[in-house]
Amino acid sequence: MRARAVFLAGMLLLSGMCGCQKTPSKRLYIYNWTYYIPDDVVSAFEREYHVAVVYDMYASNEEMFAKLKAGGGGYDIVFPSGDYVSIMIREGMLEPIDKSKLSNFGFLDTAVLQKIRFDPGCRYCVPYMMGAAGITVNKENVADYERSWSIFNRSDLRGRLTLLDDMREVLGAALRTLGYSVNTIDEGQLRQAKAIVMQWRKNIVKFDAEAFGKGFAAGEFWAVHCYAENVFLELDSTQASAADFFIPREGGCAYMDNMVILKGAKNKDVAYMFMNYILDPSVYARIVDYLKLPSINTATRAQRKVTPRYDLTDLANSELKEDLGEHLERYNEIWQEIRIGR
Amino acid sequence: MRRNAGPLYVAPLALWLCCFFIVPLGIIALYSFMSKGVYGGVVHRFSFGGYTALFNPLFLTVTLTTFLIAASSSVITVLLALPAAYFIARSARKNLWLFLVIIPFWTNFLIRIYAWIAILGNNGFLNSLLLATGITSHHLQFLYNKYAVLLVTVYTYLPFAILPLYSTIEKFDFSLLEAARDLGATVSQSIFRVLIPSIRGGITTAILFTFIPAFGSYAIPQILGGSDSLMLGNIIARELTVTRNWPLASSIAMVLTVVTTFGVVLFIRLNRFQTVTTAPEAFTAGGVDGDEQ
Amino acid sequence: MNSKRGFSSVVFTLVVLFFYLPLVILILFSFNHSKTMSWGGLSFRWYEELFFHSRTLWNSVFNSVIVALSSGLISTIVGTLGAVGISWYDFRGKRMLQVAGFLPLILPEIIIGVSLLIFFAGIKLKLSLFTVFLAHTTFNIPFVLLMVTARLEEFDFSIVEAAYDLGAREIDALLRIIIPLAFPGILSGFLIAVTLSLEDFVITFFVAGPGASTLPLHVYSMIRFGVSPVINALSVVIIAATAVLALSAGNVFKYIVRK
Amino acid sequence: MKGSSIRTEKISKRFGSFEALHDITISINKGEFFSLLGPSGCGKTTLLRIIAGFENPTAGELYLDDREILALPPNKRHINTVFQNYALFPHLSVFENVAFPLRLKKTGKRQIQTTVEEYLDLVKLTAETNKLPQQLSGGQKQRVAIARALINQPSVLLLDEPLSALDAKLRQHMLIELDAIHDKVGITFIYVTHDQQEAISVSDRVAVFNAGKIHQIGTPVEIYESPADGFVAIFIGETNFITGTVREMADNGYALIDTGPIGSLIVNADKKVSIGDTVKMTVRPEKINISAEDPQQLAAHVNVLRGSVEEIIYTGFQSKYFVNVADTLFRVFKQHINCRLNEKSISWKDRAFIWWSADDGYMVEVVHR
Repeated sequence: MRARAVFLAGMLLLSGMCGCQKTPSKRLYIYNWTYYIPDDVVSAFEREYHVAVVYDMYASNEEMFAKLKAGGGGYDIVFPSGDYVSIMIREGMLEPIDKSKLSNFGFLDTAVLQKIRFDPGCRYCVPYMMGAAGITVNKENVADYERSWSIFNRSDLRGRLTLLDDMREVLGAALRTLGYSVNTIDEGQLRQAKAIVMQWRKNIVKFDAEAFGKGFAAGEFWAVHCYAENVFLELDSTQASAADFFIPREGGCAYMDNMVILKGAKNKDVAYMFMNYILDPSVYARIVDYLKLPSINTATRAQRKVTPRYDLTDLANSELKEDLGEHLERYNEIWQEIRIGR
Repeated sequence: MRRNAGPLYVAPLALWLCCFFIVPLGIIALYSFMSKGVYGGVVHRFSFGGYTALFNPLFLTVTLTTFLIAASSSVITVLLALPAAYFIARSARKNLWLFLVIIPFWTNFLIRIYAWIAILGNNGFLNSLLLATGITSHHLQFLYNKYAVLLVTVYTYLPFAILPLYSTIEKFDFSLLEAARDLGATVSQSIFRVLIPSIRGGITTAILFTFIPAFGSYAIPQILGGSDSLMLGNIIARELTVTRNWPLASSIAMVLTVVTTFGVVLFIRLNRFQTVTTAPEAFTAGGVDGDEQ
Repeated sequence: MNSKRGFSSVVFTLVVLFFYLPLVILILFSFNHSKTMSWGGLSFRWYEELFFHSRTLWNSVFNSVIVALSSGLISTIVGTLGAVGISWYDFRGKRMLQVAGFLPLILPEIIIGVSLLIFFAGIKLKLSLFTVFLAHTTFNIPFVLLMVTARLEEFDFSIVEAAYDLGAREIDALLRIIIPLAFPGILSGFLIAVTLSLEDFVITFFVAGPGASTLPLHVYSMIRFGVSPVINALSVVIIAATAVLALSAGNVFKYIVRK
Repeated sequence: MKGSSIRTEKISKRFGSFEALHDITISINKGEFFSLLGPSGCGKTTLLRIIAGFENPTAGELYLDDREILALPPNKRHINTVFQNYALFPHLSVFENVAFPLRLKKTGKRQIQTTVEEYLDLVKLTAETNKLPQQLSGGQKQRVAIARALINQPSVLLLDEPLSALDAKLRQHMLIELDAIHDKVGITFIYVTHDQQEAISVSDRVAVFNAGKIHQIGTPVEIYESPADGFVAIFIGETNFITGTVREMADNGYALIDTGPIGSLIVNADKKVSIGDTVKMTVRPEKINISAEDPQQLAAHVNVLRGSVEEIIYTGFQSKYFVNVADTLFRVFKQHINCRLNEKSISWKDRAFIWWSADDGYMVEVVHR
């Protein structure tokens, strides 16, 4: 009896401890890529606007899309890449953006905005970040290397390489190696790309879109196909100086990630406040400095203190992903074959 | 006469299971015969696509891998669990040992997986140990392959094998072993011909408790596996949450369900057959014949 | 006999080492100053971070506790009543119900997760902490059913008949006889349900909605994307809490074992 | 009389295709100690459960003091049961077990205390008040069950094989106490047992059951001394059966039976027979005399047979002889009384004479020609 009382008391204590946090009345539900906004930016927003932000993370567009489609709604803001913006528009999942509520929208680089083909004129999206996946190499373990996708052909690095578990990124890299478009639907080109990936697959440990940063930090992996920020956030300063990130010269998939408001969002006003806050040059500067990514906010470029790991000009050979509609199924099939190893 | 309160008692249970177990399973069964939408999900058009895709050699490969990993891990688990359970059952301090076995498993399952990353990782405990003792000169890779998956699967399900084995061994009448020895059996004969057959039920349970979860494993191969250890669970999750091919995910799930259920039924049948054939003739007629009492 | 004891004690020792080695390593590294797994000196920084800078983590603990207690409670009620009905009464469809109550125990949990996810999507129920609760209750019920049935089977139905005979109404029999009798089974069913619920990852992974992260989900995301070994410190706290609970709840445990 | 009468009217019970009870009509008097006796599976427990309210009959009526009570649930009938396995509540102390019915009725604390003590005193259990059932011996559990069943002051007490779990000595003892309790409380007892000793030693009347039917209802003496049929005869104690044809009807109610190799026997014609009928007659072993020498000077209507002793079993208070008469084995029980000093002792394989009075033989089955 006594022991049971202790048990229950412990439970109550625990729940009491957590339950006593005061929660502001306004809430904002955000579903974002992992480590895409520094925690202090979110908490500064919460303090400034008296809002409680609920923040969940995903590792790929597909994961996000599947979760939303499976009833994981309830989010206000999501950060899809361009190809998924057009899918989500087509599926009627997005709320049109009222730019009059975004006084900071004008800071966005018009040259970048003009490249947007997935939602011309940004009727449904607010561009957040532009960049590309690349390769981070551990210079201590890999002395000399070419800044090219061909690093995945090196059998001397077998078991120390990872590719993203993301079919568009990986097939895109292979397609660019061959000089084709990352949005190709040509069967022959895709077959050639598959052959290249199968070649790479022999040398890699796994397809990984989640733990490559940790693995790299642990010295497990020596060259990883990655988003730079995910890796470098795992490293301490000495490790970071021994790591080199590059976008392979052949180019690959570039991405444009965007903030969108989901249809039926309950906290639209707060969502606009948040998006406008993010577009604020000084806030945006903190974000790009933290991520060391290029800025698409013109006013920020002068304010930022850290040089980015690469510039928008480095994306010259890269292409923005586009929605492929029903042809995506072919990519899925090829990807399935690659994953299982046939 | 009292009215039968049975339906009243089981109504909440029946309702709950129906809503959240039977119907969802039914939906999966239904979806497995439909087709995929362009952006995933399901469109209500009949198709065998989910099943024909399964006969793709790709899936056969994965199914085979899954089966091999699950089967070998359950065999290893039971082989380890048998002597351990025997030791506990024969010890004077059973409760202490049981406690010792159970406690680590009250910590979170994922944290235990994580702990293995800390051991097997590149800069992990094992590598440091090997380097420090000079056994190897460079970091060895232990993670991200099927052996890592196997090891942690065994680690995770070992207690689930020890506990049922312990409870059957504990009920075993050990004087039978002495009787067998008395009748001329060697130690190993008495163990394999008397002890093992008597604790068959426990062994069955132990195998089921390890094989089934291992067969449907998701988290362990996801975290510790490499490209050689993709399992059915990962494929389902992938088809469901990435490719959004619901009919395919459903048909794999159906196959998993049918195979598991069939396996369990078969196992239980075999076991029951054994107990029936060894059951004593319990039935004796009442003494109505007026003979000596 | 002796050689067998010797062999089994060696295996048992190895098994215990196997069980505890990972935990010892975690405890060790939780005091490591360095961010990586190489030793960088003694430090409590990860504990500091855990207790003072991990709001989302504690939020997930809170979610876990809420789900565990509520699903434990509901599954215990539903499972106990069901067990009484199944062990002591006859009715149409009893066999089917028994099978349906047993099946979730043997099916891989990913099946339950997948089917519930598709089901919730089908009935347009938004994923949330509530769907997690529904899912947890579903997989907990069979365990409670099993524990309580096992307990009830030790008794003869005549005990309940005796209660009716002595003037008890159905409710009297339930409250005064059946529940007190089955209590050890009910309690262990409840404890198992709470434990399983706190522990579950796979099913929760499929059915959790926004802001409904439970501790295992949070740990999973920490393993995948975590930037700090706070997870080590968290593990140690969990291990310590478990040990304390286990030791102080030793009586409860004995009570369950004895039943 | 505090008790009530119980009457069953053509009660039948089917479980699927199995007929457990067939047209049972019994009338039990107020205050009577009535036994239902029969082998296991004969339906006696089913009848008891119908009376208690745990089962519904397929057909028939049940009256308690001329009131139809089949529609009443068990807790509404003034009938309580002592279960075969006692059915004590394992989580409640002896006191609480006995107090249970009173607690349900929300009886006052003081009242409960005194009433429970009174009933515990009745069953001589005042020393065990605070023990749990598992701490009690079989006999003590039995007493708790009885006290608990009686505390509601039922008008009928049903006892379902209450002594079957006790050892032989204790059973004797409890039987005597049951009888004493019955005398003290004065209510109707319906006692189910498969043990004929128990049934005939305490009952006012006994109903002998087999295969769902009643074979005989009567006082213990009636069913033992004049069994209605072969089943009753053999179920109530050991017996010898001899089959033969009626050869002639003697005067004053005797018949002469031709039994083939054994010869002619004279028997009490307690059933209506005529010449040529086939008759199965019975005579109990203890009613047969045995001696090594030809008995002289016998009264009229005595059958004397000659055979050889095949087997002798010494059981202490008597010896059992198995005597072969023309290939029919007779059981003969004989007390060891040394008052006939000059009697020659009988041993194995000896030739011996057996004889019995025609009044000790009964016809149990008659097949009319």
